[in-house]
Amino acid sequence: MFRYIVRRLLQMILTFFGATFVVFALMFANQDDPIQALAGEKPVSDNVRAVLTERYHLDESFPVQYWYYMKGLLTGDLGRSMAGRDIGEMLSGAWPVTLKLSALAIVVAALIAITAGVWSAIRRGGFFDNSTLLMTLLLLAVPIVVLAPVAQLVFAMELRWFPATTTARAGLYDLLLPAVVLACSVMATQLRVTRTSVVENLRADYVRTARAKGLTPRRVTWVHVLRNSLIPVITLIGVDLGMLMSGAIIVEEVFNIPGVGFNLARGIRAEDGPLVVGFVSVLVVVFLVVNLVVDLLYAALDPRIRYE
Amino acid sequence: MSDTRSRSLAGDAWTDLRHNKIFWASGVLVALILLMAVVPSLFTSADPAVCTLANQNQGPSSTAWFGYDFQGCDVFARTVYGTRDSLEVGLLSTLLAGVLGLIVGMAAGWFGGVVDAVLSRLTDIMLGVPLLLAAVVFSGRLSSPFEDGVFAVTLTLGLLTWTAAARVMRSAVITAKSQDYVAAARMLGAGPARLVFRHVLPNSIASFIVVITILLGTNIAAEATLSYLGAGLGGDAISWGLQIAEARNYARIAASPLVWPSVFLAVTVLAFIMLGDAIRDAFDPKLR
Amino acid sequence: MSDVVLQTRSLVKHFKSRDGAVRAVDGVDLQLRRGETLGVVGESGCGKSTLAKLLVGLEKPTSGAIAVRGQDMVRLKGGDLRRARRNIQMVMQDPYTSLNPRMTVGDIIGEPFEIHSDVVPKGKRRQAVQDLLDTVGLNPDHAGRYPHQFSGGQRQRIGIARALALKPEILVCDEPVSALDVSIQAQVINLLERLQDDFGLSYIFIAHDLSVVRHIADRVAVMYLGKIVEQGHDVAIYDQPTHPYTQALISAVPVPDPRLRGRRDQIVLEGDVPSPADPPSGCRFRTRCWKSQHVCGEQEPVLQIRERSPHPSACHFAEVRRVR
Amino acid sequence: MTDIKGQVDALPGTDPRAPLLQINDLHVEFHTRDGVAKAVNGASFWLNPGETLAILGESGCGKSVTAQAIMGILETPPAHITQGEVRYRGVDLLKLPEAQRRKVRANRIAMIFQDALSALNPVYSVGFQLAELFRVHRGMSRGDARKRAVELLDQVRIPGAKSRVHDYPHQFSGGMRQRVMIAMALALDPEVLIADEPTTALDVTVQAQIMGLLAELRRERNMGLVLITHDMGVVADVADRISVMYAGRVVEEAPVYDIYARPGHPYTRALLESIPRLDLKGQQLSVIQGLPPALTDIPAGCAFHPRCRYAKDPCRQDPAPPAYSIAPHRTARCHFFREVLGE
Repeated sequence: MFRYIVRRLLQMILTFFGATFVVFALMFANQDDPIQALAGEKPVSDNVRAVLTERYHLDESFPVQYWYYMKGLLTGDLGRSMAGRDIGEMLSGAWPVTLKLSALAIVVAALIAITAGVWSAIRRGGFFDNSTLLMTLLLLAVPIVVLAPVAQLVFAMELRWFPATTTARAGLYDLLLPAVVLACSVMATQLRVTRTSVVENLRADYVRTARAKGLTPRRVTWVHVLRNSLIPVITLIGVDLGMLMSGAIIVEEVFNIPGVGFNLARGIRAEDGPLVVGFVSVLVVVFLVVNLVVDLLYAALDPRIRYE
Repeated sequence: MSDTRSRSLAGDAWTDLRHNKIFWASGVLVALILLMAVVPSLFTSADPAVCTLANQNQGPSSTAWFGYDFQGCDVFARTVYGTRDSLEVGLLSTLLAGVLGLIVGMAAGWFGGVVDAVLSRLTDIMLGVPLLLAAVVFSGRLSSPFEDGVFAVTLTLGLLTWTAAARVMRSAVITAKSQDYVAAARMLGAGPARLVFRHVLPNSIASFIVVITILLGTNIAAEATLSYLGAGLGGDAISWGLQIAEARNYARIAASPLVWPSVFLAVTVLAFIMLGDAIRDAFDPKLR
Repeated sequence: MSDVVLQTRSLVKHFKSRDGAVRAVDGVDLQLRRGETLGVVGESGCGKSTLAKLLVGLEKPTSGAIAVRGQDMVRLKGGDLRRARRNIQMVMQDPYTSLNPRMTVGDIIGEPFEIHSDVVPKGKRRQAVQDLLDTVGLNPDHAGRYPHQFSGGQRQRIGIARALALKPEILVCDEPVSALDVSIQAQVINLLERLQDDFGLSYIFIAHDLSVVRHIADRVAVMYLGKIVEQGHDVAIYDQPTHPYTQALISAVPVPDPRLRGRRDQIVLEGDVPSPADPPSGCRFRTRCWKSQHVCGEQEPVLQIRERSPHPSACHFAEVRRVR
Repeated sequence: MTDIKGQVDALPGTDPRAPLLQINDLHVEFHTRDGVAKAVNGASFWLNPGETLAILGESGCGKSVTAQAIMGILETPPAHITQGEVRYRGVDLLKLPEAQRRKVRANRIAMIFQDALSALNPVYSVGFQLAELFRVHRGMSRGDARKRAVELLDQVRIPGAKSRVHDYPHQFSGGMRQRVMIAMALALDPEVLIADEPTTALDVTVQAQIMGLLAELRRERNMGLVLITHDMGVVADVADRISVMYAGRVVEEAPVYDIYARPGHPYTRALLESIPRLDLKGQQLSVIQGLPPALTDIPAGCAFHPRCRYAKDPCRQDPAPPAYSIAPHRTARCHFFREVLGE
């Protein structure tokens, strides 16, 4: 177990440096004239140019710039956005509502995906199974850019069941519609993986043993099969966080939720390079940490890993 | 054993596919979409670039089946013409991702050891950056607002989405490599090229094809998402994502400019995912 | 000694693992003569399958030598090695995984000719494949079929045909019948015996089923934890075993004759085989042996003819005991 | 112990004088994509307390399916029991409601499987999996159940039972895992134990240990043991009676001594002759030509006729040969059993 944790930690550190390097390199490769980009379409005076060059270390070589970037990231100093605001402060102001939104989305997605997945696996080939299969197909096919505006139009504007937009202090109910939309982006794969995994496990020999022990079908499914089946699903939930982050950009933008994604979307529209890179870097770190936690959870579920 | 015809696994899969309604439905859809991308003028005589503000937000009519949008452009024409850029980005980026994934996955799986360790870490790193986040940083629109962005978005998606294909290929190659028939060929003195192309590749390609088919769908969706955010196609490009982004603000006044590109996008993605599903079922019937 | 076709000297294979070296094969000397069958028996983990892979070149030995007709296979390189390897082929255990499912049977059996293109000229390969199918008792017209259209026993015949394609002198059979049902086993064993007579083949026959080995083998080597503990003619091993492990192994095999029930000298061993990554000092069998004494932990017994063992036995206290 | 069982799991209608287990004309079909596979086509046999009945046959003969049908753990669909009776002490288990059927499992009839590694749940400790039986069937507390689990591991002679109870299946060796399976099967003192190829995956020296343990436990508890195997050596060593199965039918049933001395069905005879024997060394083994039939396409008449050297015209026509009584306690489904016996 200890060995496993240490190995995963070392791996994460490596991935952290690699991933942030990728983000930085992408940005670096992408800029022809970052100052002009910063200023938009206005002409830039030499004076301003000099100040900006100084502030963003633009005259330095790639490794030196990368060094400044890493130093900033590790000390929590993300610099200033094009509009002159402190990116760190913007983030700390934005994250609570995003956290609430994504936590809600994860719970909604996992609850529905796991229960429906187990059910359709047990009744495979039945009506419920076929309709969930159809539903997952539709969910997979409808990207969040389609789902979010349409859901807003139908459920918030026309039917008025939910508020169309929210504030930073949104309650759980206010966030429910965007959270469900967000959940939809990951629910289908989670459901399918759960179903496949349960189907496979229902065929396993140990299920036969459990039945031969005279256990009720309910106990066989929810005690014996479920824990084995959850192992791949848990991993997926970690990976899906990336999908959720991407989805949050759209959902927060559509529903006007002033969270991380909302700011990021505005940054993208405003072509605010420092803001985008700063936000993305932090999100990447969060993603990696969550996946580390997921891997540890994995070990808790599967003794074969714990005792390897 | 009763029939004397010889049946290969691929042959079996094909027999299976021929009887699969989902395969035919998605196949016909894909063919139709491809046709629409290649010769859009077959489907509409209207010019998508000709917009008259006088037609602003007009409802559907016999000349413009889906009505006109806020700019007074023919929604149907724009939606049909939008197929081309969407598919171009989807196909080319998937091709790029497929080639990268195939090479990386095969190399990691076949050579193992240090090569595998390095390539697997690289894959991990790429997976450590969620697709859309990396794409918004990289994609051309951040710095060059005046091009149509097809090349930039294709490159971005291609470079960022090979990981899934590589992982699948790697594990398939590792499984195939350790099979006894590979050992048997090696024992006969077969060289690495024969082992890889005659024994390992044919036995590991099926799951790769499935992943690629599904990736095609998701990359088309990713393009729309990027375009929607303003980090994808732009300039004079026509994209479903752009259409959705524009139409959203006027959705309560005119829903059709929002709905139709959405439907086309969803149907396209659906067609490719269903095709991938059907192929998977044919190659791996035990999981049905 | 000119009729010795295969000889190994101090053959060693260690695998690296996290817990140190796994000593899969740890100093094996054996000889195989022309037309002879050497049976290798032992329980899982004793190293018999690794030995087979070493012999046919699927694994590289850590040390030691393998001589085929006097040529050291470990030192040969390039074309010489390829030519030398033709002489020693293998029949694998699992008829389901040893044939490429995407190739027709004709392609599978013909593949050796494509790799060694000088053996059979291109125009005659089709005929050669059909002859091979006929030799192993399959319908030559079925060359166009795929492996999954055949039963386990038929697939094992395909594997044998492939191994025979290059006209080797030596066949290493690694558990060739253990995946098959009893009635099919007999068919394959008969085929192997017939081929041996027809082509003058020499067999290394590796199996865990002692009665099959007794039927087919002229000489038998018993392996335990990477070493040969006893070696001799089949009669010597089965009727006058001198190593305690051999005795326990033979006595544990059930005899298909209910009249012998309760009248056999049965030795039931305690415990499991120790890990080959950390074998016991001295004699490796001492942890499960009822004869074990102080000297067994101190001094490793050499495989040799002893005072009370007329054939080579690696036990300080070797002594004939009839166990059945 | 018996009175506890009486209270907890009373099974109405049992007759102490009836045979412990009696299978009558059992038919099981599988509905597959290639058609209906008739896995069991009228299997019949019985079992007395303290007795070992071996069901002998090659892969695909229906012996495992029969065992699972007795236990009631066949997956339905695709499997369907279309006909027959499974009587335990006179009660037809196939007619019992599922809740009562469940109480028969593990309490009255228990089963062990071939591959103990996959038959044990990988994510729970063996202690949990053992204790589960006492908690579910006996309503014991966690602590008491755990105590009983340790006792059981001790009974099947697992060294250091007290600490090993916390271990997971993958931490045991093959032989030890099969002991855990046996402990689990015996936990609730069943009267019938069905062992499906219990030693096939094990080495011979370990096989000897496990068979010895099974024989001892059977004697101590006066259990009926149904041993399902393809190994004629193991059968000769432990069985009292044998039922030989071919293509889903019991083709011959006889006491063990008789069957090895004078087989009454051509299939049994051919099987026995195909075992390598010392006195026949250097000779060809006698073989059974051809292959067992596909279960979707079983030949008319006697299913063995295409491979049989005694086959004549009546064998090729329906109905299949009846179970001729060829001697006291012996039956064989062959029209020409006299020839086979060598009379």
